[in-house]
Amino acid sequence: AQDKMYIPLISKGFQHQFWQAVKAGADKAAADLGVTVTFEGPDSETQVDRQIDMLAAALAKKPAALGFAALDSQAAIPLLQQAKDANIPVVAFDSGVDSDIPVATASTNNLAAAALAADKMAELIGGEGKIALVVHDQTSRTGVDRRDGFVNEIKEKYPKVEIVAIEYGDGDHLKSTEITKAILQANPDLKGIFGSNEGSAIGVVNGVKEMGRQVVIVGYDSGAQQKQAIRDGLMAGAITQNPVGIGYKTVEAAVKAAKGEQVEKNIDTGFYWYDKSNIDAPEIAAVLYD
Amino acid sequence: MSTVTTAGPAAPAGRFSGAQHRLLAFASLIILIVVFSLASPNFLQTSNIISILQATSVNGVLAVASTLVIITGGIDLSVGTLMTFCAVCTGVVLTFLGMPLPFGVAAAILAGAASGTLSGLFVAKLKIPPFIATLGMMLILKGLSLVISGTKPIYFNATPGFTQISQGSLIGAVIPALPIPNGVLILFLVALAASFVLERTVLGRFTFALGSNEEAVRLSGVNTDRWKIAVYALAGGICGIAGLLIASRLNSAQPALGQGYELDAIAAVVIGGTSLSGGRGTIIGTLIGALIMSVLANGLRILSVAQEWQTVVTGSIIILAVYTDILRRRRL
Amino acid sequence: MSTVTTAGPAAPAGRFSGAQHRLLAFASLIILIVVFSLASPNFLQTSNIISILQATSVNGVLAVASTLVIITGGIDLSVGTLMTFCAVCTGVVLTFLGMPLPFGVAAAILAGAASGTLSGLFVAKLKIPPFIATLGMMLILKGLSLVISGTKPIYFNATPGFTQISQGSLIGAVIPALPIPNGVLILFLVALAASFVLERTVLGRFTFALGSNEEAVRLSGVNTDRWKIAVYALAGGICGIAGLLIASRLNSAQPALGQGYELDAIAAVVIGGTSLSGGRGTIIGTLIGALIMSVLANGLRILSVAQEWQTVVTGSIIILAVYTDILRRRRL
Amino acid sequence: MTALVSMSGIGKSFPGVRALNDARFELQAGEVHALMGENGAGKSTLMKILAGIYARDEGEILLDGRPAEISSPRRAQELGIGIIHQELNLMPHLTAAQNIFIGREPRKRFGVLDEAKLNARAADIFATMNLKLDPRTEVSKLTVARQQMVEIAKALSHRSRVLIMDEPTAALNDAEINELFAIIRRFKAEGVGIVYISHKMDELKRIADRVTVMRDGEYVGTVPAASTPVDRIIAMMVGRALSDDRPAVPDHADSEIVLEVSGLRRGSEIRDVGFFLRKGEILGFAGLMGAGRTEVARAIFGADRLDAGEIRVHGRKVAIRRPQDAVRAGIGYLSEDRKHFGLATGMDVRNNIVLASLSRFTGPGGLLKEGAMHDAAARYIRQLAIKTPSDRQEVRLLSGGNQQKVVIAKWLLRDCDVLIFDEPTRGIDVGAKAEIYNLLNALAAQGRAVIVISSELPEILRLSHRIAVMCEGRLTGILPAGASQEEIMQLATQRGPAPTGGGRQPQAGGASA
Ligand SMILES: Nc1ncnc2c1ncn2[C@@H]1O[C@H](COP(=O)(O)OP(=O)(O)OP(=O)(O)O)[C@@H](O)[C@H]1O
Ligand SMILES: Nc1ncnc2c1ncn2[C@@H]1O[C@H](COP(=O)(O)OP(=O)(O)OP(=O)(O)O)[C@@H](O)[C@H]1O
Ligand SMILES: [Mg+2]
Ligand SMILES: [Mg+2]
Repeated sequence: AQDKMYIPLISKGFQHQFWQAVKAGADKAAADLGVTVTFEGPDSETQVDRQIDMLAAALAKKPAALGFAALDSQAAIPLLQQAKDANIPVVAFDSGVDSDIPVATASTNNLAAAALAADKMAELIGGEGKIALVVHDQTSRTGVDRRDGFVNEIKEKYPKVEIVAIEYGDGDHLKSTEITKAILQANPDLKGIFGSNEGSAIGVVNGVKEMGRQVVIVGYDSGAQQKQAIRDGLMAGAITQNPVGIGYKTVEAAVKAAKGEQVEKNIDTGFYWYDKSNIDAPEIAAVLYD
Repeated sequence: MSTVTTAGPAAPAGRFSGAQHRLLAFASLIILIVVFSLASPNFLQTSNIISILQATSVNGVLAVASTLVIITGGIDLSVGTLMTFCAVCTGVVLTFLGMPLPFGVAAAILAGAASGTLSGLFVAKLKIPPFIATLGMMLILKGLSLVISGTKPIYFNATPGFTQISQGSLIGAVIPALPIPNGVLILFLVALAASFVLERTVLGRFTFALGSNEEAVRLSGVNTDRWKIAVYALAGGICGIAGLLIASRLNSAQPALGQGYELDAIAAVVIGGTSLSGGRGTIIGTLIGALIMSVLANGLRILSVAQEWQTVVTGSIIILAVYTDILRRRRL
Repeated sequence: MSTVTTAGPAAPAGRFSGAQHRLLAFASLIILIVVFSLASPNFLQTSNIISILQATSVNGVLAVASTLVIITGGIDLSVGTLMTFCAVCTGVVLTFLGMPLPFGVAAAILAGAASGTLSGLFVAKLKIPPFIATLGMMLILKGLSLVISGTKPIYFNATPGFTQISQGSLIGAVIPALPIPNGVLILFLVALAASFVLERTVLGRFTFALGSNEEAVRLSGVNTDRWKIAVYALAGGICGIAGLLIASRLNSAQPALGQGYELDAIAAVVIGGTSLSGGRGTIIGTLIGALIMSVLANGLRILSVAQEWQTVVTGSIIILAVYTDILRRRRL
Repeated sequence: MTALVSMSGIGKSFPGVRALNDARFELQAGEVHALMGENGAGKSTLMKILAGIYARDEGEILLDGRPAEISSPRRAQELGIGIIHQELNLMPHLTAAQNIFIGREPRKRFGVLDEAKLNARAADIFATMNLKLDPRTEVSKLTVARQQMVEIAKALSHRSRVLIMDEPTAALNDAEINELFAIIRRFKAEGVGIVYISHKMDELKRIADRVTVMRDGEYVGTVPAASTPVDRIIAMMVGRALSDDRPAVPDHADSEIVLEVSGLRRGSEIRDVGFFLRKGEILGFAGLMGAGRTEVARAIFGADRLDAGEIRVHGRKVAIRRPQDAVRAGIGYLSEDRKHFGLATGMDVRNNIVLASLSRFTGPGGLLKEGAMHDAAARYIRQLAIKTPSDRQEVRLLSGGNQQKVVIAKWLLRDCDVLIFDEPTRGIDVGAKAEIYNLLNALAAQGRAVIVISSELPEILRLSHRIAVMCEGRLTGILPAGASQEEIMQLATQRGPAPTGGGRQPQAGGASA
């Protein structure tokens, strides 16, 4: 089966639904373009060295091209250099790789996306009041960007909005639930909570539900439960990137590059705000996953 | 005759000491509660107390399961991922196969018991150290959960009332002033059952005996393997209940969850005064240990201590709690 | 006197059995390698073998540290986060304070030894069970790493040549055909030193004695506490070296890394034939155990086994490897 | 009549050891058959085979003339074979009653335990043994002696047809031994066959009908107990006659005082104990089980903390908080409980012998001198005739008596001025005993000061230059050599004011039996 073009994708994660959606997109592209794709990522976005080992193993398989979402670009440089020397084109995805080695980057701007979430939050709570963040990771790129994008936007544009708590729940639904409940307990006058990925957002929804409180919830990513929460009005709305698109475009670009064709350097797969009003609009529905 | 009379106190002494360090565990729990109450007006409120209890339910049930295994002198690292595995099994039965609720409950408990039996076989028959046998099982179950669920959460929307298992409140229905969630109720029922088994039944007797001196039990002509397997199976079944609780709480089986939960459970057990070298332990102690853990987590969050410091404090408190427990026992 | 005549063979038997299950551990390693080589042409290639060795270096060093502690009858759950803590300390010294490389190296090893000493004190003086003492330390160190680093990775770009510690190749410089990375070299040096200490020095002898019967050692007039603390300190220092390796490999100190690595280390140790109940173990066995782990991980990836199945297989192999080891020893 | 048990041609090998070779043994119903032999002769192994703990390599076992396969301890129980093990096999965290009936607990429905009945039954058994012990006491809180009694109670509770007793009296005092013998006679009358293993020669005449002697795992012969002189049996055991001459007691009046303790106090176990010990002197410590002799020894050695008391070595006051302080001051202690306090059983003979002296074998850089260690070990293996394939054999694989010798070797090598031997000959065969007696005398002659704690009066009388007697934690008197047994027993039972408090009262009281 070696005649079939082989393209491994080394992702930042595996179990979280966001990454599963990326995988889905990649698999679809693989089917459409008749190539073999494998998708791997460490259990947690902290395990930089595990990702390096995965990258090394992937290179050992002499792939036609390589998709890579770096947990830490610095750490990956030597191996990426190896890939370059072996003429294996690298396509960066998600938050990309800060290096000139990748021939293309199918990324979305977490900072800008989180900033949009902040704008919506501020708008929904009427431009003033206490809010809190339940973030999925304290150190990983995605976690940090989504947090900082949100926090900075609030700081710059909405002086009357006060961020009273930023907690980290590992994207663990249960942990995020408990965190949310504690935050609500500590802040009786809290107006809104931002959950920075599916697990966090669902945790926030659960927590608010269990405490029987009324607060504005802004989520991130999609997933059946989050979509349901928006339909039910529990969640005001959420940011979604286009994970499926990221996966698809990454493979697409990788195949082109492998064939030596021209690929556009920056493929922005974009991000969208969705709520009750537009959740079923085709262009939104297309980028949501269950 | 002097002996028997003087023995009177001596015999209870065994239980007495137990009672005492249970009291002590209480002490450190109370200290924590007092500290947090003084530090924040929001801490000591019915709503929060209920949140704490509810936050205890899953870890508490897992800790009860761990207690049984630890008293035999073993350890179970697979409780966390086994819980998830059982949740997924319930998902398959209720959502994929669309069977009625009772089947889902049975599925979780049976899956747990089966996996526990397997661990037990590894430990008892193949003589694999519990640490390794259950470490292996932890990974196997983690993988299988992802395989079975297709690495996607399984939702229970098709089964109305599933969320009631942990979130409804039978007590609240009777005494509106006391809206204790069923999850907490279940935890206490499980604990009650477990300590009955430990203190009053043959299985419990052997659980202690195995942890105290397995060779002696074997030389007494007892089929130690069978009993050991039974203990692991029982523990597994209890993990199944934990699986139901968490699935019901999240109204979904999250296949990626679970790893790391085993350490919280073990910490609760040891803080509760159960000896990791086996032969000694109580369920009530474990409950207190689990409460200490969740009071700590909740309190630190309410005081909005920076997360990295929360970790530091938690680590320190675990060591401190166990140390005070040791001190107390040495006094006796 | 028949006994004494038969004594001849028996005497070696002690060492012999050791040699044998080292051989056996080799066997399962070789089997794995053969299987993977047959399954994929990409497996048995210099570049891949080197990346396997490279991947072994960190876990290998951690496993060596764990071996020492486990032989005393203890266990160390803090090796993973301690490694990270040491890496962060190096980062502080080299990047924040801009000191020259040697200071960074010293910082890592000293930080490790210090933390190890603390664990040792908890275990020896406060009599806290190693499992709990090191569980607490695991959390404390995890939190401190985040605090010190400001929850951000610390990069070593300011220290040219830092990456050489693990990625450079002294051997390759001499024998271009054999570009073994320094990280691997360091692993073997550490292992060599550790097994020398274990087999030939008084510290090693007491490491085994403590694991065999601590009370008897104490009643022989030995200062058991001091020796035990020494072992934990040594293990900590070795974790410091692991910290250097991983930092150099990633050219950065990743503060959130580390938790979970202790389990891989312990698995390697036990697969290598070291007894979790203490008193018996070898470093060479541990090395093989670590190799088995990374060959397995690498091989499964090379075969593009779905990730969820990789977990399942890994779990099963861990159990299997330990079981074959047990079988072999029973034969003797 | 057909024998109850008849074992013939039994062979058993362990790695490096041929434990049994064509061993033979026959037991009639209603007889007490003593099994004698030196340490390592194979007595325990042979009986463990009969009790289904080891599988024999060759040979056959007949029960009531019919071949029997005794595959497991359980099977043995079903066949009515009960055994009291040489090494204690109890569950320390469980109570006495729970230990006795483990696996046979009286139950209500659904596996629910009937604790009341359990304790009642245990109480009954204790009553038949005239043993004053609360069935609800946790075993870990009992002395070695009382634990031994629990083991015996456990074996009795089985109502076996064949009852094997492997050195049941090793840890017992005379009162308790008398009780045990009374029980044995009762069983005998009921037609139970009893195998009795002991190293105490005097017990043969008192209880045994026949004696079978083993040597180096082989059958030597079976003789009637009553009509065979003890020397003959000993000769059969060791293959030579033993001279048993008691050396004259030297006069130490003007030799230096090496050890002086005063005002020793520890809870209710040690109450104001004080004595001195001269260079070259052997001070015997007599007393009933639980008298507190071990406590005194452990306290002087720093194994347990003291409430009060002063210890002087060579006239200098020394602060002993931990054993290493004692060892540094030149005091060595040989524990009565070798399994838990004496040996690193997982390590080999060599390393156990050098354990207390490692610093002496440590070169620069902490490097160990294995060669020197081997020589030292080999020397003592020869000197004490320790039966082991080599100095690399794991100690746990040695016979009980040989393990004891290893511990002695450890302290001889440590070369202390003051040596405290707690039950030094517990489980040691006559031949070895004589060697150890000579050894102790030699040590004293070399100018060492020796304390010997023993529950065997003959031993005390034979060895001691002076005899200290304890009762309930008090030193009730110190007698000169040649004191009579009566004088000693009189002091040993001389009660003071009733002891107050203390978790260990039950035992202290029990000792009054
Ligand atoms: N499990 C074992 N493994 C190896 N060797 C053993 C084992 N058990 C006993 N032996 C050896 O078999 C021989 C007989 O041991 P056994 O315990 O039967 O002697 P014994 O007659 O009971 O001596 P003692 O009077 O000291 O108890 C000894 O040389 C002993 O070292
Ligand atoms: N090794 C020990 N550790 C703790 N306590 C002990 C130990 N040995 C004995 N004791 C306790 O000390 C008290 C005195 O018993 P001890 O054994 O010292 O009497 P003894 O005179 O030495 O009799 P023997 O030495 O024959 O058993 C008993 O109540 C017993 O419970
Ligand atoms: Mg014996
Ligand atoms: Mg004693």
